[in-house]
Amino acid sequence: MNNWLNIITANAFMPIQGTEIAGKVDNFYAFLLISSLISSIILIGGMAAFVVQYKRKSATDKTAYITHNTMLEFTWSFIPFVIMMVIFYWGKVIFNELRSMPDSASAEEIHVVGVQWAWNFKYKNGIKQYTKDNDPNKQVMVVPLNKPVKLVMTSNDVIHSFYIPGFRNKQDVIPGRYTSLWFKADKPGEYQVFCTEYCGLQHSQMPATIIVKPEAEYTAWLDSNKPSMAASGDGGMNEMANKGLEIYENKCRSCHSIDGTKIVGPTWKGLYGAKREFESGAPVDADENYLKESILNPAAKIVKGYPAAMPPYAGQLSDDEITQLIEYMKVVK
Amino acid sequence: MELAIQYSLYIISCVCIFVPLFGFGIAPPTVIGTALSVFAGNAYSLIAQQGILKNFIKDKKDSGASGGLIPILEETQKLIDGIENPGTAMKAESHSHGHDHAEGSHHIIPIPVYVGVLVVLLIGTAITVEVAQFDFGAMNTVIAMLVATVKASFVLAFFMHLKYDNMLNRVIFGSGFFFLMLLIAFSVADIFTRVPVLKAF
Amino acid sequence: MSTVKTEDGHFHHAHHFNSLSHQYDSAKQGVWLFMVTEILMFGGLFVAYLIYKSIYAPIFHVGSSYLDVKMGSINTVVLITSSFTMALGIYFNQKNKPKQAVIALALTIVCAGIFMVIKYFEYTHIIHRGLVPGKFFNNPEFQQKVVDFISNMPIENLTPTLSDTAHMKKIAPLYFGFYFVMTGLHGLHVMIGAGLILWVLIKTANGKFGAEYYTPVEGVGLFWHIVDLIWIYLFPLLYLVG
Amino acid sequence: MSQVQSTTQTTTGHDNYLNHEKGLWSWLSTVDHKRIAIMYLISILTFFLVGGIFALLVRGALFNAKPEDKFWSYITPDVYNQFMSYHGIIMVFMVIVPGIPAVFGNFLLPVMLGAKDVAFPRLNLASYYVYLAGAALAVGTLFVGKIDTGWTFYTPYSIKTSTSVVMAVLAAFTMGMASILTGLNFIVTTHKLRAPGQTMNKIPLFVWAIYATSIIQILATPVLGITLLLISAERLLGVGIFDPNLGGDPVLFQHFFWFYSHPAVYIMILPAMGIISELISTFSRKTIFGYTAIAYSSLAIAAVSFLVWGHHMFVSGQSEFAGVLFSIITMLVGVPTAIKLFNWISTMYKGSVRLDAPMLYAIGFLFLFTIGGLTGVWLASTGMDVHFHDTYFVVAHFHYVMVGGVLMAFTGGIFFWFPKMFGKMTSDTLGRISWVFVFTGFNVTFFPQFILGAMGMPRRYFEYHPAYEPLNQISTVGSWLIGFGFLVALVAIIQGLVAGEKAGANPWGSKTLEWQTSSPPPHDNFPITPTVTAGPYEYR
Repeated sequence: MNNWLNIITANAFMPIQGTEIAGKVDNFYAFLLISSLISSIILIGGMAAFVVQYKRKSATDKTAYITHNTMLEFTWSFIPFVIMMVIFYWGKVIFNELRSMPDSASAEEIHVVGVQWAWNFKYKNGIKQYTKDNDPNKQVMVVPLNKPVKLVMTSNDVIHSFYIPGFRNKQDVIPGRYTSLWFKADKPGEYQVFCTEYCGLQHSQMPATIIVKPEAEYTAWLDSNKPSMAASGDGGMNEMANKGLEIYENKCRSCHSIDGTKIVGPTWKGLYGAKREFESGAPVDADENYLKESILNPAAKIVKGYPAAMPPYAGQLSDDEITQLIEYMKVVK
Repeated sequence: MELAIQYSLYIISCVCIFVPLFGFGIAPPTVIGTALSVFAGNAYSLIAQQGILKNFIKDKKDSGASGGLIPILEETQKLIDGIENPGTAMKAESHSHGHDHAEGSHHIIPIPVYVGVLVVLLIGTAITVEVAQFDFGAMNTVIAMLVATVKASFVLAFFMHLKYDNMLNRVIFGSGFFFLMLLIAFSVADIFTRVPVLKAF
Repeated sequence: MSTVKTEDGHFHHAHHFNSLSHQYDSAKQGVWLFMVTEILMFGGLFVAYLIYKSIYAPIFHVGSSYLDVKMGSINTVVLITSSFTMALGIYFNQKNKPKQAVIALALTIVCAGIFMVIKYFEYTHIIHRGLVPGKFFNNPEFQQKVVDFISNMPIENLTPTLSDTAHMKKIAPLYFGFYFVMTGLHGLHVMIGAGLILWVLIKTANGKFGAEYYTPVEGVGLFWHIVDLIWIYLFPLLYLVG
Repeated sequence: MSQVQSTTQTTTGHDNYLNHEKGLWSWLSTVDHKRIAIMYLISILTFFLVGGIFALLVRGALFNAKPEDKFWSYITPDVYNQFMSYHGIIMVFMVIVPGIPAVFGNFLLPVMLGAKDVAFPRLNLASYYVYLAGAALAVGTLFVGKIDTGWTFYTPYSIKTSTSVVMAVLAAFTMGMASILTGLNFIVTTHKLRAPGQTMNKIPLFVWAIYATSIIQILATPVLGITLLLISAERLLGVGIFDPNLGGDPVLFQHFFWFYSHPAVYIMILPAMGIISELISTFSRKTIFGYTAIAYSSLAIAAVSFLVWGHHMFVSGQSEFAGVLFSIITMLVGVPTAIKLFNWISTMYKGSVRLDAPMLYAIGFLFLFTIGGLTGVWLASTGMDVHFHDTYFVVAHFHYVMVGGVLMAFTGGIFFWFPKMFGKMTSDTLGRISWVFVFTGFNVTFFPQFILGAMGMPRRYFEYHPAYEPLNQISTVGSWLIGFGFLVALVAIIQGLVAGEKAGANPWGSKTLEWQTSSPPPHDNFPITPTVTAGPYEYR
């Protein structure tokens, strides 16, 4: 039981640390462990001491008549209060870090779909099912080392929860909605994934593995496992972008170019991630939210130097189609 | 009364703690206003319930001091007594079972008052229906809810005799609405910070 | 509370109370506490309504246009009147006039009956048009109207959820989910209330109550007024606002 | 000086509530709060036995990691999920929530206040039968379709599963109704039926605790009621309020559910705290330290408990803002809880402590509740909870509070008030033996689960990673010790009923009002209505 000694190194019983944040969580855990130990020694020790020292000696023992002591009571309300505020703040800092998503330009984005009872991982280049030892129950997610990975998660049926003990991170996966989770693994290796929201019969049989590989190996893996269908597309375009291209051909082509020329609306070349300036209002970076808004409701922000000519596509394009369009915009460079 | 105050004091102190927290999203004047009124109410109940002022006057008088502020303070105390009087019967009664206390006023409201309330309610209904024909945008909901609240308070005050009932029953009923507000406030604090909300259409 | 009227026409309070008015006060406090639970129970529904209405307002707007405001208004008037007659029922009991009290209580039950009959016609009308919650919903016209309404909305007010036509069509029945649950639960309360009023009516007719002791009438009255109170909020929310 | 002077000597022979009337019907139709309490005691002990058997089966199934190694092949994942759900539903809705208020509250509240009965005796009996009806519905699902949602009924799983969820939620609804009626009764009794001189700051702390509990019951249970009704409506009609397929939001369900179920945690623990206040004061023969602080911290806990429910949902997809908001308010609950712990321990300072079986249970409570409370702070902190949420750490934490807290207090309470209830003493030796087994067994069972949670083992797992096997086996062995301990306690109770020696009016030398009447109390509790002149803990 090596674990017992780890109390000193402050990660007693915790799984291996796969990320930098995991280390921070473990430091916090150590603080909680030690402060709780001290508190329980005070409380339980005090109790034990009084039980022994003031044992009843005769049936007619006289006891002290102490009703209260305001100063003492104030002290032991105030000190726990301060400690708890510290714990709250420390926890909040870690929580914010766990939940503040990396910007999508630098992060690797992987879609996760929970179903009863398996995890499906979808990569941008079309890899859908990757399993270990050809066992359909052993889903594997391969991620790059030292690069932020953002998981966009949803469920097809009931609530699941995506839990990676090694990364100290967890997020419920909810049907009808997208939730997200991110991590930046800093040690290569295999990490276990659990479902932690009760989801029925085989709740406990939803294992998956995350394999962290150095970036070069990761890219090689991506290439070697790319479905053949995506290879027939042009260049490095992914499957979703291919669908986006179709929509572009049908609906957008007449006003937006992809080679930098100005037609009616701005070109899409290099659009994604670029800074946009408007007729009114502060400039923003062209990210997913801006693009989606501009498709659904173009009048909200009019790019400087262009007419407000575009009709709203609200009600004409589904969420999926908009995502595909945006994926396509990302590859038009 | 004693109990009602104690109960509300503890809720109030909790409110004092969470109002500033929750106030990130609400306009600062609301927060300050609520906090001030809570403190004022708190101070008032302390003075009225624990007789701080009364004791103070008594102390001063015992020590022979008169003049100065004392007459003004005495006037204030009389005013407070006047407000607190409806509660005193109950306060005494909650201490003991005695037969001699006036328990529960069987206040009988005359029929004309009931008829008046009925007329008010019918008019209120007519107003709600009429107003709904016009389009005030989001204000429609607000107007409808305001009229409904006026109607409801008439029903509460007269049909349900709450106007003549003791303080405790009013606090009990008020607490129902208070905790409903908490349910709304905190559910909304979550949902409106993650789902886009429609402000008008 | 086992209060009984003895041979000589006096009322006796239960053994653990000191006096009739002590018992009356306690009973009333109990009823008020119960009213709090009623408020909170319906309150849960109102919270859900508020939240969904602020997210999917068009559904609620179009949905309310499918209800008959006339029937709703008549029902409101009927229920308010019944509240009035209930208050009279208590008044006559306080005044020791059992005959008038019985008439007032009977009128209340009649009003409850009218309310339920109108409700029945409303329900059948709506159900015939296929405007039923979720599983059984069958009215494409309503779904189309919701979508049309959204496409006529000013662009700057749209949210991504609303722009998703297929999604909005799918969730359009939500309004009728709320309509049936809220009015259904309320209707259940009306029926329970009518039953309770019948009970106190019979007791009044048998001379079990008088100016000294009429606690059950008062309690049932409070319950009935709460039913009225909830309807006062339900009516504009479901029929008028949107 | 006791609370009242001289009412004991007027004990009238053998006439007490047990032999006041005879025959089964006189029990079933009784409106005497004491008899209703005894009937509740019998039903709750029965359900506790059933729930305990399910717990042992669940633990037994977890002895081995892989399904092929499980020693009893009858337990498949399907059956395991049902057992887990029944353990939760029975223990929460049928044992711990009604437990202390319905048994000890019913028996003692009027006596401690010096009243003849609760305010609405017939309503009290009705609420017992409503409870029984709800329990019958819940047990009925065992024979009609079973239930496998866990006690939380989370949507959309509870909408999709093929088990008889409607019946189960109606059962919980019915039992909630009983709980409302009991709470209502207690509030009015506390307000209106106090004996002359018994002011609000002279009532025993147990009454304060029950009073605070009743407030929560009144305010929180209706929201659970409507939530459960909406689940049935969802299943029968598909109204779509909680079903994401029809536009609903499952997270809103969690909000509604925890608006009740978090305060419900305090419905469970507050009365237990009340019992502990009585036990510690009596067995230290010393005035309770900080009466006002303990009394008002009960109310403070009750009020704040309504503002913290979102800490069950830090990773559920609620917004980050809401998570942080709920976290900081949750920390505030820790303060009144800490106040209580400190006050109980200081009560023993310079006292005269005697470790009879009830006091041993109280000491056990303090020990286990300290651990449960401190780990609660860990879980209230957002950053830590992301790792611990829905792992065995949570399981261990709430068992430390619910079993280590509530059931220890409940058992201690039974040994303490047994002489008052039945006029006979239980065997102290048997009581102590049972404590040793329950206490050690408890720690053996649940302490390893903290470690399992830290290692990342998720809860509600039938099949788990082999690395967790040794600790799970320790845990299972511990569960047998607890089971044995409670059996010994049951033997002690039966032995006391059959062959216990006769108890005097006040065998423990306590000062509260219930000990000033004879044991068992007469039908009307006191021969003459007592006049209270002093506080409840005047040991001088």
